[in-house]
Amino acid sequence: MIAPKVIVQSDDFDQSAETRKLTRGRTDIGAVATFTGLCRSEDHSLTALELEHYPGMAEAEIERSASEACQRWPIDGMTVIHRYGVIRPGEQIVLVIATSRHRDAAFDGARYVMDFLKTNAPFWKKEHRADGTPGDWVDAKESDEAAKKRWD
Amino acid sequence: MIAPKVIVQSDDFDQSAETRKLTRGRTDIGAVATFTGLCRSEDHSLTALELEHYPGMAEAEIERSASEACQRWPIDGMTVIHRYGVIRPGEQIVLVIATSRHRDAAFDGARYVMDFLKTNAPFWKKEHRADGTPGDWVDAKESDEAAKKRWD
Amino acid sequence: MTKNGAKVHYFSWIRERVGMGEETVNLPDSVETVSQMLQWMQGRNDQFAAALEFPDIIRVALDQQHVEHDQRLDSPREIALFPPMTGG
Amino acid sequence: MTKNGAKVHYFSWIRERVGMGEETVNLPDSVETVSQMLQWMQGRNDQFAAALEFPDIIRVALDQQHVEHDQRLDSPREIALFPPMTGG
Repeated sequence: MIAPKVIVQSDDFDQSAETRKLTRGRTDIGAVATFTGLCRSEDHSLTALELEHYPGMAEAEIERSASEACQRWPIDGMTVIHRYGVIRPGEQIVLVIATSRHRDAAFDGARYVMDFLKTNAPFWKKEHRADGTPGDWVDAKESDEAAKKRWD
Repeated sequence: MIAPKVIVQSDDFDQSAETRKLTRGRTDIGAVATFTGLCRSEDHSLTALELEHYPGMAEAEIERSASEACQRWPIDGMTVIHRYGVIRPGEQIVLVIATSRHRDAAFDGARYVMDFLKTNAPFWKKEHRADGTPGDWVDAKESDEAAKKRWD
Repeated sequence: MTKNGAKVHYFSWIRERVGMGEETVNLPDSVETVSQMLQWMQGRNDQFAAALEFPDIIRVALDQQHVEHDQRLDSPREIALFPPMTGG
Repeated sequence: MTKNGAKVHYFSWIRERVGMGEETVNLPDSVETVSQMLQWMQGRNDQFAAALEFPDIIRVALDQQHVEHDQRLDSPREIALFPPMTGG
């Protein structure tokens, strides 16, 4: 089983560079599934999302999900990067790349990590509002809790 | 409903440039799911795959699957590129990008297109063998036929 | 005689076995379904007999649309015969 | 007295309501479970009472591992209280 690469950082990331690191020089990978999560403006009501995280535990929880995915499916490479700090609409928040010989493992692996990361990784989003009023903390969604259940 | 962008070409494609075209200037997209299919060497027994296609029908069939995905899920943008001709191990064969507000639609849309493209789009792969013997045409897989069924 | 003069395309190992990528074919009036067309083609010569030896696995498109073997031919401008697809 | 001197972290709106990100807390010996700890903290002052008003929704981690509220505390070096997560 491969060891996933997990990074929590404030800097932006380069999806194609990360993909290249997983595929370069290899001829056994047939499938690359990638997910990128972007910051939305909610109809221009937001100027940014501020992401708070629990250093140490954030990495540990993502790593747990990623390792479980790599055990569950024949995954050849996995990279997960999650940002924290102030992120503006249109900017990238999270990246998951899973590579495999076949597409099912790559798709399942990437989606599994996203589903568990959403509810288990200690990150919290606070809204920065365009109208200057104090922003709320984003509420957790029931649908995210439900999404985890599909892997039972 | 958006109109998917479908291209069948012999040239390689640039995944990050295609993603940028779908996301640039937009702040309503929260999720980008991407699938890239690569040529495998099958333990270095192959020097290339040669992809034959049925011009016209190849585009039409991919477009059908992509449009069905865009009807079935709230997808904000979709690009599908499939190559033909001689493709060497490690090189890219197919690209599917689906963008949406939420991750489930993006993941489902991209995977749906791949599942239907595999069995419905008129492409055929012929092996070029490293040992110089005549290569076989790749056999269709039962598992690909079964994969379509999960969307019933 | 509406079925006369249809352009027929062959792909992959069917193309290799019949020895050509396309031709214009005049089908006899007695050929009314896809299945009957495959049967008739098998009888044309040894190459076609070899290419269409197992007609059940042959996929057929009429005017670039997948069809079942029990489909009526009507008057397609374009017919295509090919093995199961392996793209993606 | 093993529970004494645990570092407690607060995140998101819990951090805002209690007015600090972390502190070192000496828990009384009578506090044996996560649930009892939340109850005890609620009684510390008005800010904690407001932050932990609905204890059922508060998530707790002991030494960076998610735990249920009926979990025994034992002697964690690090305790964290936070609302449901909204990353990704």
